[in-house]
Amino acid sequence: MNYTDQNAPPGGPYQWGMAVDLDRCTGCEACVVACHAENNIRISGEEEVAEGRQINWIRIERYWEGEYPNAKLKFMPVLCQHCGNAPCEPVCPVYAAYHTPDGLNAQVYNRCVGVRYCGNNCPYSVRYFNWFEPHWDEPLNAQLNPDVTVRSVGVMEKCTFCVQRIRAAQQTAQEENRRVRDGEITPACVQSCPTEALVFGDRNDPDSRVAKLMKNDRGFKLLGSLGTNPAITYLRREK
Amino acid sequence: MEITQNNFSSHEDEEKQAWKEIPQINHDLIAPLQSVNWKYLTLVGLLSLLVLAGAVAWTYQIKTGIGQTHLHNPIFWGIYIASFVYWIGVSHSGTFISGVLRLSHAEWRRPITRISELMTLFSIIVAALFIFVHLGRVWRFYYLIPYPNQRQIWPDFRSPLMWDATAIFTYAVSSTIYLYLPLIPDFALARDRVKGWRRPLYAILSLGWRGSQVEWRWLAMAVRIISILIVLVMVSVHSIVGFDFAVALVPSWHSTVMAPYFVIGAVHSGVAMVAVGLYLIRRYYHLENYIRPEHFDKVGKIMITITLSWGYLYFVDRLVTWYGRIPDEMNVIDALFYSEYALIHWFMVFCNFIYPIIFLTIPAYRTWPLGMMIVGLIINIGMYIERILIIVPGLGHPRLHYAWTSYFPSWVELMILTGSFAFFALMYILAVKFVPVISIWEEKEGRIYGRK
Amino acid sequence: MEGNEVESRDDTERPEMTLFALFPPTAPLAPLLDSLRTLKIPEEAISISSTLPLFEEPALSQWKPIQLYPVTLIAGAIGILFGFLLAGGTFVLYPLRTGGKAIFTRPVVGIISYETMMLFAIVSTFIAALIRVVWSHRSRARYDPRIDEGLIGVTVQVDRGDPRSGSVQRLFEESGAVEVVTR
Amino acid sequence: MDLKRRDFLKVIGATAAGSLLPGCANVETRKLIPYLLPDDEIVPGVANWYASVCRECEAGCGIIVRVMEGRAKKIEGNPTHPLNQGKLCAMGQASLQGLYNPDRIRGPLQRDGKRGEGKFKPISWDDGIARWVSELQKRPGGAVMISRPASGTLARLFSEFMRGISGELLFYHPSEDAPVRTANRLGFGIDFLPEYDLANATYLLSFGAPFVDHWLSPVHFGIAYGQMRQGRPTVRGEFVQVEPRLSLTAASADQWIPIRPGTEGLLAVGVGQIILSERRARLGKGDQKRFEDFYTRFSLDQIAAQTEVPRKEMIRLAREFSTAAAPLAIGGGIAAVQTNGTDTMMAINALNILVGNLGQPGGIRFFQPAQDFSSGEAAMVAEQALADVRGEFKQGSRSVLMLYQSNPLFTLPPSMKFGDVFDQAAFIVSFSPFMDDSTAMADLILPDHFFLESWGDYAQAGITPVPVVGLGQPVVNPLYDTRPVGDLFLIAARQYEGALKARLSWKDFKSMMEAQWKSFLNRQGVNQPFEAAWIERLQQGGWWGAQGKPISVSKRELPPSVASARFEGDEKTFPFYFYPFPSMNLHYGQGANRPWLQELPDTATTAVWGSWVEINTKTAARMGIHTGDVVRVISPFGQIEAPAVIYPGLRPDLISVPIGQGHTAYGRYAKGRGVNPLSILAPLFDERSGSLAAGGTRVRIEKTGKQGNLVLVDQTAEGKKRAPEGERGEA
Repeated sequence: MNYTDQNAPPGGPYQWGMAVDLDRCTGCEACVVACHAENNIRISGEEEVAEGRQINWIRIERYWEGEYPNAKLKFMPVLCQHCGNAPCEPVCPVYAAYHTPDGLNAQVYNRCVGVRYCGNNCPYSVRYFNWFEPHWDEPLNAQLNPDVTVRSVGVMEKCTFCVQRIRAAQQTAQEENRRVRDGEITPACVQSCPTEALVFGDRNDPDSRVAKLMKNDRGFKLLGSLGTNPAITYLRREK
Repeated sequence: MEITQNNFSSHEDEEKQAWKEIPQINHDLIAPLQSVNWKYLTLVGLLSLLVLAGAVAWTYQIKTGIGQTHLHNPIFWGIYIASFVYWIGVSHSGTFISGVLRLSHAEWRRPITRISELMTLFSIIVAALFIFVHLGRVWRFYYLIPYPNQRQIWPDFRSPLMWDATAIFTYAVSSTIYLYLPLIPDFALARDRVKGWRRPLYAILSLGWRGSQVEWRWLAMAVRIISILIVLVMVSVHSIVGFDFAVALVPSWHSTVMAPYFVIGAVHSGVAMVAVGLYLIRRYYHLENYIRPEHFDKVGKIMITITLSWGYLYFVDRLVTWYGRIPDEMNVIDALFYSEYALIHWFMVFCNFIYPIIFLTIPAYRTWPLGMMIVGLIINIGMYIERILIIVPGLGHPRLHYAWTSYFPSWVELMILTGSFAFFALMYILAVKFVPVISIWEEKEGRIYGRK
Repeated sequence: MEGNEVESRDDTERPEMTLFALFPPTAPLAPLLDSLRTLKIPEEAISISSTLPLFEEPALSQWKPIQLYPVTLIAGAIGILFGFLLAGGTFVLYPLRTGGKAIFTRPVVGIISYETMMLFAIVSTFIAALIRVVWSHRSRARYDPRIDEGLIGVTVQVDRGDPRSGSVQRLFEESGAVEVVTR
Repeated sequence: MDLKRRDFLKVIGATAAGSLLPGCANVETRKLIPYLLPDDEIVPGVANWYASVCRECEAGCGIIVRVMEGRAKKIEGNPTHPLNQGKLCAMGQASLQGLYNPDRIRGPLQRDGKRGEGKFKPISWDDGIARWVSELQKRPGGAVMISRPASGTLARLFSEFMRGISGELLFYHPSEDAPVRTANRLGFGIDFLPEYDLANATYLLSFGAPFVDHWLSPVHFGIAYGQMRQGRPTVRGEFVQVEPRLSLTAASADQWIPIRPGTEGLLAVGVGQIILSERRARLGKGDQKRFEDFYTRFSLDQIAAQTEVPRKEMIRLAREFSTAAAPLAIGGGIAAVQTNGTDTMMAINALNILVGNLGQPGGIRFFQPAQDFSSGEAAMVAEQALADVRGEFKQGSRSVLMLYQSNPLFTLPPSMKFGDVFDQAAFIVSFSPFMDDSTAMADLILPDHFFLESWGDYAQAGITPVPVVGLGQPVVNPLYDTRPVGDLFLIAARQYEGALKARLSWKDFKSMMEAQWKSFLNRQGVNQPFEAAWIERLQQGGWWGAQGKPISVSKRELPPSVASARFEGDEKTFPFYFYPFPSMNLHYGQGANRPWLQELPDTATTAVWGSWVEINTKTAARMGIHTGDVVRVISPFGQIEAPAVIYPGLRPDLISVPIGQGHTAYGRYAKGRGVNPLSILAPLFDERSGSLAAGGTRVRIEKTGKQGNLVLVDQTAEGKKRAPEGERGEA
């Protein structure tokens, strides 16, 4: 293990990544609800949302351009970019945020003490904090996904690329001792996206859909100038 | 030997005079420890109530969740961190005034050092408190302490917060030491003159001080060394607090000038706070012959220098941003200068720069104690606002504008805030009943040798 | 109350006797000290108490310079080492990757070491000084509350039956002691 | 998502055993003995996937449900289902919160106190059913059943039952699609929907069709849209959206043409005329003449004046459209909900005829849906029909109202006075699983299972290129003391004196379904023992055949007339057009009791948990209205108050408000939240489809001076900032 080189590769067999094709995204937000359902994301309620505390691991940002009659409305799904050089990770004093060998920007809930520095330092503002203990009116809680922790008050949370699905698939692959096939893993958002604007896969595998899309000349990294080296590549909308 | 010989002969009469004053000095400076009147008690009671209110608010916040604040994504830091930074700043009073002035053998420091050293200690305590108030899961605070444990958790020293922790621990310990050392002879003095429950305490704390020349020499040597070190610590501590912001990617935080700017800002509020303290103590313990206008004058002069350097660094910081026109940075600048925060921002500039510069440059004003206290208050108000204005606008204008937002503290936050100020004041006025607020032996030393 | 305890102690058993004199602050101490030296009283047998440091310079010519800096320096060095282990060593124990930072980062080690250096230096300087203050000449120095009123106390220690004791006492009185106590 | 056969074999057993569990319908006992009688299929920690059909909207997507320890955890699209190919919309995903909704009706209830007071007391199932049957018995032929459009076996059951008691069955659900269907029927003489082949189109000209928001099957067209844009290596389909309000769909378009409301048909005609005159039409000999006669009746300049689309713009559209390799014109949304809705849709279809894309890839293609799968004969009706029902109740020829998951009190404007029906009806029974606005008025509530708890099938009528019959099965044991509506009707049939017994003799709905499927599969020539075939169908989530040839359309009708729509309210006092649009999340309010959907930001405004009024930027500036100010929207028929949102993508003379909020009942999340824009509409209809002309009411707006609690996720409330660095002007 290389202790002194900050650019040393994480070294996992896989490097998970995503491509977001803005030319396909219609802003239908199926991904948002899919994420809520899969990841036990709390229901904030009107008051908390008014406080600005809604939790959407993936959100559809919209930008108005121009004025009537030339007004244009543009969408951009924004989720944790799982940066290679994640600004949020090193500022955590308790290793709650760290980088997994397969390139995931992991958040360890039970380590978190809630200093919230990571939230400040995330240029994409995709880290969300649990200001109160989450609550579901009975029997809504019957729907909660047993594979995913319910985050308690005072901890930071964020998109995990549906790590529970990744690990499950890796396990099966291991049992059948093979590599995970392309498309075998689909995070909830990717799975639900009707237009297939979201594509998930292994960047290490040159034949994977995501790897190919990342080479697309419409591709760009969100806030690329910051050098955070995101695992997500966006594809420009053509008009 | 000759030297002493000489000055014995040279100022024979003054010398004699000075020595005659010594019992008087003892009496005057011990007096505050004894006089307890109803005014004092009501003040204590009042402050205790405020502190209690703050404590209740904090308990409520812990029980129900940090959501009792008005913080929200992406403004994850609010007035708790602002207060933390502010109090750390105030704590620079002691170390700066007494440390630097001791090193530079400034005679006029003598009546001021103790007052400011006490401030240092208490403001550090309050500052440290805010770290805990801020935590989302304060009941897990020990995760931050590096000690081997079965949880296999170890703090990550790459986080500026750990630098903070280390620095502040060092700072707290050393300024306690720095406060205590010169206190030993005074405790010895009090030992013989104060009756009642305090006596045994003094006896222990004075370590059987005899005032033999050897003791004096060790003391002097220790103080000299530690004065040097503590100034170095002081600079590092607030630089590191500055790093907390400077190393982050948040627009308007990521600036090289942050560290020195924070140090100066800290000293700014610190010295200003000393001016306030000086006035109050002088006023209520009738120490007019000890804390004299000349002292205010000197403090005032220092404040001018600090104000100028503060203004300079502030200007430098804003100038480069403004000229560079990096859009994300500009959004914050615009918010500060022209829109949401304009009013409060320019008020802050007035408090921290314009008012002090205008009035402190008038010699007559500097020798007017009340005026000096006012300027001290104004600067502190300004500096507190400035802390908030460093934190909030930057966080409120992240690079993805979709998440733009603003923030105003909730009643819980405000109660805890008032509580903290009350707590500081309370600790101070209680301390005044136990610690001679003016270093008696240094005062005497000044009287005897000060003229040199 | 320390001072009193010392006095209340029954000194007659002790092999040596202490002569303690209180002088007005302006009394010329220098000649007194000289004459004490002529009596061959060893430096460490003499101790002068006062309510404020009397002399900028060593008043008794043979006073050794005091050694505190070495303590500071050594402690500081240990502090650096400690800081290095704390910030540098634990990365080896917890090799967790965080984005954009090496597992062993030099600047961080620098910062932490700096702080621990200061911590160790200051604390040990303090402790060292305290020890010296507590143990310095404690047996000999005599205390009297009036010292804090400005009087200067001079304590001289000689063996019982030492012929010089008389002359010391005489010296005291000649140099204008307001009070002389012998035990 | 790869489906493991193994899982499905489990599934079947599970459902069988599950439905046999004693007292499984009773919460207490289930709590009491969770695993004393365990489903041996239920392995803790192991997920089973159950295939079923989504019934949240009328599209009928295939779904698979992830179930652990007998609880539904996640819903995803059924990857093998031809309609939604493994994808699912927000609403479908949120159906879990319908299943586990805390405000579900947990057992049969009867009215306590006056009607509409909303006071109910429990009643036993036997008494409840007995009472319902006796009411029917008392008033032969007096019953009207308003049901959400059922399909397949349930539809057949309903229609046979209602025929048996000589009552009237109306399949009604609020939507903007009735004119689209009618236009197809009248224009092409085909009464199911075509496949609009967006996927292979190279130029999509849409007149307000909100196919991303809620049109027909948003998921299906979402998939197609993705294909159209980036699915083909070289071609990227062009897309122009013509509509007065920039909808979510228009946001994805390359060009948005803010046309004057109600004149979309005219624009279509104008474009058509240019195509003809420029000799670019691809028409059969028979048609040529007919079309020329039709199109020459119109003057381009008048059209330009009325539509406010400049002449050269029309010419450009016409050329782009007619020269494209695979042009496709679709219509719907605001263009459909006008007094001339059907004509407009026909005029749009005419464009497709002109460019001859019928039956072509990338055009309009009609495929034969599953034949001889009986869905009874009741057809979908629109608002007009309900107005007639009101008449019948008035003159007393009808007196019993049966409601099945239909909420007319909410979805019909009060100006239609449909409330009278609820006052005049002698007896009202509702089978809704939720206490919606209309159910709250009922005398008797016999709550149905939620669809995830019950059996059902769904015969696709069009849209997909292959015939599809979806098959739904219970994925979890019933949570409460509810009963599948199918069983209820069969029981009622047994108790009802008359011929009904004989015709509906199945012991329960499941066996009726099995019977129906048995004959269906036989006719499909499935040579396989029914049990095996049945299980296979359940695993697959339904039956779908191979893709046939597109039906050749012989009839090519043109609209008899095309004029701009009529509007209620004169321009002086009511200067604004008004468009209440179905919200993407809540549709016509069905979604309002699902927290996920309430909290899902409306993409364009980022508003959550409430209603808002959209106002054009300049208009707002002129009237001094800022985002968050409460404005009063006044029509000749009423007024509503809601906070304003400045909306750049809106004609200055148009005000729009989302439908879905403003419920007077429907549970804690929906009740008393926001306003219902339908409540101020005029009783104005599109004569030919009978659907409500929701866009036909004019309004004026006033400031109230109040500040509303408008909750926007984008707190800057404008989103007019620069798009983020790296993709400025590109996103």
